[in-house]
Amino acid sequence: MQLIWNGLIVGSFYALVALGYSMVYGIIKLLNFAHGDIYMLGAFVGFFTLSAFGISNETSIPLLLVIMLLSMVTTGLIGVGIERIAYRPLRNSPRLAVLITAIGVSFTLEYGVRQLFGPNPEAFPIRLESSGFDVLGMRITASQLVLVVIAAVLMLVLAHIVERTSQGRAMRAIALDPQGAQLMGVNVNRVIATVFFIGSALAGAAGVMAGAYYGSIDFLMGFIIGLKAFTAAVIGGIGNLYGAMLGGLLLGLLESFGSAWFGGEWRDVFSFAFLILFLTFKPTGLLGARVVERM
Amino acid sequence: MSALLEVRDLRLQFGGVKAVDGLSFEVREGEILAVIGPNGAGKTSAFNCISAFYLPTSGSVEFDGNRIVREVPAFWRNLGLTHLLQSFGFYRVLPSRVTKWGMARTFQNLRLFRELSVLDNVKTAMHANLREGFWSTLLHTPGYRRAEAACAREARGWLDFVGFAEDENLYVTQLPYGEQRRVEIARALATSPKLLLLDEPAAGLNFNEKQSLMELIRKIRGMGVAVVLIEHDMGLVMELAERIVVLNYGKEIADGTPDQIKNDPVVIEAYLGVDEEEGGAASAVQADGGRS
Amino acid sequence: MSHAPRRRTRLLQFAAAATLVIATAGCSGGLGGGGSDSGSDEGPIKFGMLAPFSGSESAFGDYMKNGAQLAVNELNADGGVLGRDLELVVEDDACDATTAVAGANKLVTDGVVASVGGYCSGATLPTLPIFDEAGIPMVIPAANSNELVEQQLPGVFLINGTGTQQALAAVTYSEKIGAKTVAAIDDATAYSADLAASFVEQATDAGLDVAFEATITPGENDYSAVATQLANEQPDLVYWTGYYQEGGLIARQAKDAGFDGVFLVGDGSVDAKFAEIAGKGYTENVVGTFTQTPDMIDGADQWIADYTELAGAAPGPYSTQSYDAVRVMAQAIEDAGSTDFDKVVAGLEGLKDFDTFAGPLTFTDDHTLSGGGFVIVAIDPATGAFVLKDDLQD
Amino acid sequence: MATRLDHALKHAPLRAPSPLFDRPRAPRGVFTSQTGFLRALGGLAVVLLLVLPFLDASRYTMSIATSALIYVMLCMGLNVVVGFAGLLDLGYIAFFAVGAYVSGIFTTVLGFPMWLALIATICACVLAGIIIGAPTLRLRSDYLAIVTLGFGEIIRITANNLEITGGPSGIHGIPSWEFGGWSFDDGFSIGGIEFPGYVVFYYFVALVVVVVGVIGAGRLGKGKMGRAWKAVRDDEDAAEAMGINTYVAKISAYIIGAVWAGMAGQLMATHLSAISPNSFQFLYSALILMAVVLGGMGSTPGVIIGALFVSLAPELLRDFAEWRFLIFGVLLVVVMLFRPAGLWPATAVLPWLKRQKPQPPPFTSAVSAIDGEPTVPPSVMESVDGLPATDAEEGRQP
Repeated sequence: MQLIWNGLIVGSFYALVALGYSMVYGIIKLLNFAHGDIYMLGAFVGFFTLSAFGISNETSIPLLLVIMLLSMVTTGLIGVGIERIAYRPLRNSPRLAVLITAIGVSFTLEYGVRQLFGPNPEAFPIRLESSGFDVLGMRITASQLVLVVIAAVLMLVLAHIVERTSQGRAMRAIALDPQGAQLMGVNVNRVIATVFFIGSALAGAAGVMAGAYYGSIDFLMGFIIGLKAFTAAVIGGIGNLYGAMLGGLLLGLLESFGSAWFGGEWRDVFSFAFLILFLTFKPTGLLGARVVERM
Repeated sequence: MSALLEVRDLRLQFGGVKAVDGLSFEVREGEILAVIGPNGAGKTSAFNCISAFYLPTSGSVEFDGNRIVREVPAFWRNLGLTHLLQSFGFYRVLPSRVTKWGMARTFQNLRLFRELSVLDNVKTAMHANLREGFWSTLLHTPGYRRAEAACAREARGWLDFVGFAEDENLYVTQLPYGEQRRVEIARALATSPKLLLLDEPAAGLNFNEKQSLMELIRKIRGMGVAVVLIEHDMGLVMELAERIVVLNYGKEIADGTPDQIKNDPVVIEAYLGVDEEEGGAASAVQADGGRS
Repeated sequence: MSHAPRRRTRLLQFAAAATLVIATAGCSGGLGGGGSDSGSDEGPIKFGMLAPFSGSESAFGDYMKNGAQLAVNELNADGGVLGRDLELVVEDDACDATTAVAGANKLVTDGVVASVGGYCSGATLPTLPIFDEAGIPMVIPAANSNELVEQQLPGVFLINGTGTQQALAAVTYSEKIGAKTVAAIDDATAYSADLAASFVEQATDAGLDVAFEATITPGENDYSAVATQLANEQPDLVYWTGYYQEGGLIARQAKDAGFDGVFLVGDGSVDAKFAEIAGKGYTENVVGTFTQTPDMIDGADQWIADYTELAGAAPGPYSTQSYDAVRVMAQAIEDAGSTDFDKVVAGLEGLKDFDTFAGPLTFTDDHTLSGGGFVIVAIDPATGAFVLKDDLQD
Repeated sequence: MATRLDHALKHAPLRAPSPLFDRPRAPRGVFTSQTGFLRALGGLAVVLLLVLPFLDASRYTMSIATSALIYVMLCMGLNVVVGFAGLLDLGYIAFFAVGAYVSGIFTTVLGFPMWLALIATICACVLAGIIIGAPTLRLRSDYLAIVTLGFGEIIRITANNLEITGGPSGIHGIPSWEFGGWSFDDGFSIGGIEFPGYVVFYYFVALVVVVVGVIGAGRLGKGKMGRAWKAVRDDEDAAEAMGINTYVAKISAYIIGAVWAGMAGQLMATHLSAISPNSFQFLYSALILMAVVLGGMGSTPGVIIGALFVSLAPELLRDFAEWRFLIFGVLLVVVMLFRPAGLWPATAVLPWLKRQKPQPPPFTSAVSAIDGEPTVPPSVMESVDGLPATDAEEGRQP
């Protein structure tokens, strides 16, 4: 039981980050390596603003929400900027080029932050008080509940945007057939920018939440979770939002059980091995569209 | 004249779309066959199935005594493992194998190797019948040198054959469009085919280029190579083809000599009738694509 | 194509010719000149220090550098060594073997006569043969994996207590607080794994029953798995041998999960950041094994003042060890009366009760500390800093 | 002659009519032909490397020079995978690790001599290449990237947690090469010049890396196999249509890359005499990729330059160690944006040779006028002809 709950907690982080991955991939077929670092950036934006106001060891949830919104906007804009500067010029060039650029961006973000805040982990100023209580064999803390609720809300909002709004329709159109959408008068650049904004904002939010929940942030925190989030996106079927959410939670559970059985040091091995097997046998993921049989 | 290529009841389905729907025709040795039809008629899809790039939903394709479409045993099909098995190379023929059997093709939108020189593009096509091993390459043995020399000689021969006039060391992207078309045909020929599939070879060519293309195709047929071409340019087709197969909505609606086709009411109704508007627009689009 | 080999052979002949010419010319520093690696006999005596200044461990590099620099300054202030000034040459090892080897070779080339560096065991190991071959004695201030001395190279001395000794301190403390069951968690780095292993070993010998020994992957955030394990097994004491970042997280998550035993941490985690990361109310029963730091010793305020003046920051982990390393090495050279390898080694071996922060120092036969001088520290709720709790002397 | 030439080709039913006119032979000589110039350049480089120890034989110089050469070897290997075959491998360092660990274990734990370890290393790397490549090479380029990355991490973590690999502190005390009683560490002296062990080893590495690595990879890249790789990189479907089994081509490239990396790893293990897992982090995979991209994918001289830059830069600016990765990251982006083909592109033509190449004659038809227009992605074409855009795009572009 406890394992399941732990898995869900981690999974909700993965899911939030995976959503951004999945959206970006779905729309411009780009594996945005820098996405995990946006997550890290979100945490640091929160850290920076808070320490700028000299706040520390705060525990109020409203303040957390404010900060979260703030860094969501910031990271969103950063995401758009990255797309504009690094990715848009390369939209028609081979995938390899764009991928490498993405890696470059990721390095730049990570070590840029390292230069700004130093290599040592920082303690996040907002902490959620976490008095634990037991429910049917699981130990649940208030902070975990807050976390899950926020994550759920964000995902619902996203789902609404994609399903109901015209922007969302445009996104899906482009994902299906960019040229076609363009012919239909969709402003591709603007929609792609929107996608980057939303994706990055979600990652930023996840970053702040991670900071508040775990309490420690460092400039490499985005790397591993970026990989895991991608794994989650693939498992769920990349390009498919519900797939991303599902994949995130699934991966969380897998890891929780995996590290319980094989021991923590093998946890990454476990999830990567799983990813590889998965890709080998079902490259389209759980909810992914089935591609036509061809060579 | 026995049949070189035999297509029986070929079906290809993408989800709901029936791209090819029960197509059957055959190609005899050394003839020129044209496959025509409005856009979306599934011509290219059929080509892709014949050259084993797509795995058709059903039907059989036999080329020079080799079966190109393999049956997946019912057992696996029922288990729903068809896709998996075939993606791992079971119960299927790879296009490379088909090429080795002697079927070469060109692509609707030029698909040359952009970062290779013209000569290397053609050399690449001789991969299958070139005697070079790992060690001989590493050690530059005399055998390797001979193979390379022969390969280059052969490649130049083909370039001359298709009337390629530029410097063979240029990168294909430096060539004008017409020349790129020639190189692609030379490349296809270098695989020493018995059957040559040309997918809209005239797309985006000007009048003179079309003339020389027709001449070239006749020359190829003259070497005993059968040619199947998809083409929108009616003039070229009528002048060149000995037989014409007309597709519409993935179905074959007519099969006969140019004259028969010209006067076939079904064809006129389905195709030529709308040629003014649709065909025109269509060839415009094709021309666009040709420039990739 | 066909003429290619001929050209190449010609080139090689040319190469050979050129080589010979230059060889006979015998440039200085080149092979012909037989460039010597050993330090010169005039000018300042150079001490080399390899420490991480980039990479994840880079924080400790500065602590070590400043500590050593302070010692060098003091020694120079009262006349230097053998009448010559000391000079500290610092190189980055980034905790990475490749970088470390390059750095070590650079030090050797720069003509250092002694090495007073070494933080990461994994990066220090490959440098041993280099210094050994160049006849340079090493006093290693921080790195203390047992493998360092297993090779029994004559010139290798550890002045940071080895894992064995720290583990002993941990076990002693466990017995002292009457713990029955203990557990160990390491972060899969050389030193941490080493320490955890020898803790488990000694604990078993001491008759304590070891609930489990876990390893976590550093650099992540979620350690709920091991936290849950702690909550379920409920050992009286758990020994965390890794660094403070993961340490703080685990302490917090373990308590959230319902673990309420003693959380003992190794010296890698003894840092004020630990309390910050763990957060308020998560540090009551956190204690650490550590060699004494000046703020734990009466009358060391002056030293702290000096250090702070020099570094512009308060001393941190391994500042004192580095400080002592320089003084130990200098003393040995003074005793030996020269910088000759064998004499200096003899001098180091001959040191008797040399006064260091870790107490009187005498090297054992395997060139480690006799005592180790580990004490138990606890977190001061007010400042979050670690303060002396129990010197384990009784 | 002609008959022997024909024999060099397997029997093929259709033969080209012999060339109608003789095309001008490619010019030779150092400054009149590309290959000639590059060969001369290579020769010059070799000479300089041979001379280096006579100018400065200090341990530091020797050790960074050796590391630099090992990097060159490594990058040549990755160049085969990424540059020639267009397979983005983000876990390439894993093969390096396999090489280093296998040789380390064979020599220290099992006590074999180094030459046996070398053979074992090569076998192990071929095996690793197959194990990693076989299941994953069917994946699209970006999936492949992430999967290789995963493999890299798996190898590292495994090495970090196993007993035989010495756990986190790795393996130390790896012996140098020795033949009979004589080991490289002993060194030797010729004509009164003392050759210390590390210098001898430097020579050894220089020879192996420069000659075998560079020339070998270059030759493979020029031959039949190399053309197949490049074809797969440029257009997988077209390559398949040319009778190239793309899967075989890919995996061969992968295996060769693995072997090159393994040999480099073996040399590194001998050079450092100790190896530990944190020398094999993702960072280093990225660094090597960086070297290849920066120099110019598929271009031997470019990759060498890139390798030297990546390996020497951190040493030359040790004081800026902090900034190194930031700089690299920015460089990657900038290079991709402004010089996507790298510093010395594979398609580069020596400036003074450019003039000699006849430009295509002015073409007057409507077609060529729009020749230079941006590519219309194939998806349009396919969809026009009734195919969904998705499948036609699979794995087409690297």
